[in-house]
Amino acid sequence: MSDSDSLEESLFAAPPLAEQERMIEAILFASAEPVTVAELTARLPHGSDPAEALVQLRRRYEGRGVQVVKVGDAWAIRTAADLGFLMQKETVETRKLSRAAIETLAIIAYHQPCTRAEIEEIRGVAVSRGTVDQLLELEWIRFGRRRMTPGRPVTFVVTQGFLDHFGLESARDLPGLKELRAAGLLDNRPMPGTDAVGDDEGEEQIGQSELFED
Amino acid sequence: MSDSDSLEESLFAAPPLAEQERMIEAILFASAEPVTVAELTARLPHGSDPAEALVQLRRRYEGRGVQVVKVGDAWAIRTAADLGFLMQKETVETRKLSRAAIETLAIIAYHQPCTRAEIEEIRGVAVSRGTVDQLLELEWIRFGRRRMTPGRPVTFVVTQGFLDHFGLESARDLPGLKELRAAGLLDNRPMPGTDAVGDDEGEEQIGQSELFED
Amino acid sequence: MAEAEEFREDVLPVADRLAAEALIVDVDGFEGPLDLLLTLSRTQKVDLRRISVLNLAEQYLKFVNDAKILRIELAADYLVMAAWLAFLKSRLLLPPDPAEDGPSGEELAAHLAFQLERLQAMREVAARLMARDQKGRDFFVRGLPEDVTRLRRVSYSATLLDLMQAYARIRTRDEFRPYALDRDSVFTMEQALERMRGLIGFAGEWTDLSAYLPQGWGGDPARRRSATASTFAATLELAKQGQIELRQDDVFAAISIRRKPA
Repeated sequence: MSDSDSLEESLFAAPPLAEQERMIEAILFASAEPVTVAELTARLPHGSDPAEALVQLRRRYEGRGVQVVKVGDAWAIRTAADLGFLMQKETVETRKLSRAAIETLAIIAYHQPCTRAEIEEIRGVAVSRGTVDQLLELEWIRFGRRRMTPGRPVTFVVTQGFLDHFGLESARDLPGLKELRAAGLLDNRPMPGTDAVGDDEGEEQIGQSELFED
Repeated sequence: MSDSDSLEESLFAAPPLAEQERMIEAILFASAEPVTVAELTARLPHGSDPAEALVQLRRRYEGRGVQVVKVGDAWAIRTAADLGFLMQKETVETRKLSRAAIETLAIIAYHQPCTRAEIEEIRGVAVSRGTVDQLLELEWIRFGRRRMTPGRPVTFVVTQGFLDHFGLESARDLPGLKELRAAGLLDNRPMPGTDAVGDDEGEEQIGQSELFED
Repeated sequence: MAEAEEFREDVLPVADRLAAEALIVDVDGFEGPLDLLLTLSRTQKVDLRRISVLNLAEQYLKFVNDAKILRIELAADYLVMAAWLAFLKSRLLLPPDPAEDGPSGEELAAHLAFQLERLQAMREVAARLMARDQKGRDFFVRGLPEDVTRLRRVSYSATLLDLMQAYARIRTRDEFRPYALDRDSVFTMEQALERMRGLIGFAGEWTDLSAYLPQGWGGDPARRRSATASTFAATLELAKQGQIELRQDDVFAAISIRRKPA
């Protein structure tokens, strides 16, 4: 190796191996896919030796809760095989609540305690049993006291689980109409006399989707 | 302790601390979101002590490419900030926040719980529609308890997501918080000649102590 | 004291005067009167705690005056602040009237200085906050969160924003239409079902569904839609129970029903 070569090398000195190991650790952790040695070489500072650093990193994770593993010709960090049972809880399938359900929930939250007839009056369409059942099952609403009116209808109230999910301290902390408007949430209000038909159609669709939801 | 006692204990013995540490390591690695101590306790074998194991785990990752960090009452693994330059591939383009949104966020963080009127009083200008909305959407702020003053205005507080995003262990670790408090700049000082509402002062104190509780 | 400051203003260096003029052009860039005051206060080049509020009030009033001369429309809150500062200035200059109640000029000035200092402080900490290492920019989360699929649990998600938007949607709908009217043009599925149960006994032949709409619900489009929807839903329910048969010859064609032959 000539003098000029070694001079150049010192100018672009690669980081110490321990530092390369840190870098690879961070890259493998943050990458959504396994990373090849070629990719590591491209991302690490010039002159680094990912293959060598990988050997060390892999050794460092031996016996730990996660392992540095080779997937095809690429590398990734994975849970140690014997701890797979801990990951069972990680699989939760989330689905968006239907429009009928979220509207029903909103009415109960704002008007609790609230009977089914009152919900229907406010929404202007019938509330299907499935919608209420779903909210009960989610433990976001529960039965409140019966109303002392003819028929003694049951009422619904929201639960602590509801407050936890929506990050509220109490249902009274929900913003009122004025505040909703200030926050820009009441923007698209139809003006009196305009597009009453469009509005109606929307409502009918809600009704239908609700009827066919279950 | 009798023999039968120790026998019973060994039947339900929690795994050794080192093993608990491995399990926590696996769980934290597997999750993109911070995991609360309560959740860890629920997922680890009965009798485990995540708090103790977390201390050890955190120490183990000191100076490494990834770090064990505390976010409110939860824990997460994040890449070391000094390695950010390696991660262009992972960088997410975040919507640029307006100056108004940044200031509003800071005011809420340092004055929480904080009403819209207080934000406007501090900035000397109305909070525009959508500013609060944007911060809610980012899940950096949420609704707190209503203020027990006339009109019962809603308050805003910062979230765990906020702490996570800015790498803060708690709202107490906000930069410059102590200095601001010492300088009296977080006091709710009413305009001379206007009647301070007694209730409000009480609330304010709750607010500030809340900032300093665990 | 005040005179000395006025004098000083007269001998402002050219650069400062240019800066003051630039402010005028830039009036849209300010976020309210307090922001403008904070910017003006910088020309005093002293610690905010030692600022001359009187001098500042005069700078502000001059700014508003210049804007008037240049026919720049100022928002109302700028003018409110100007009126208040003019009042403050008079309080600071005139000897206190012992007969008058209320805070002294000094107290008001001190409060204004406090507000400026607080705004300045919030700006500084906001900048420090944004300069922190941020998630997704300086530090990163696990790129490949693991899910070992063994247990599957369906969780329904809804955010607070969804909830509030839903409520806003409903309430906006209601605002211009009293409930009583709504009730009048809604024919519920229960009503339709009850009605259909009484009628299907006579439905031996294929009959167009529209023939089953209740009286008085065929005219108004809103009422007709509601009655059609609920009557159709009721027939589906009856078909499910095996009491009737439904037929539709083509997409979007009329729907006919008849009693299920025994």
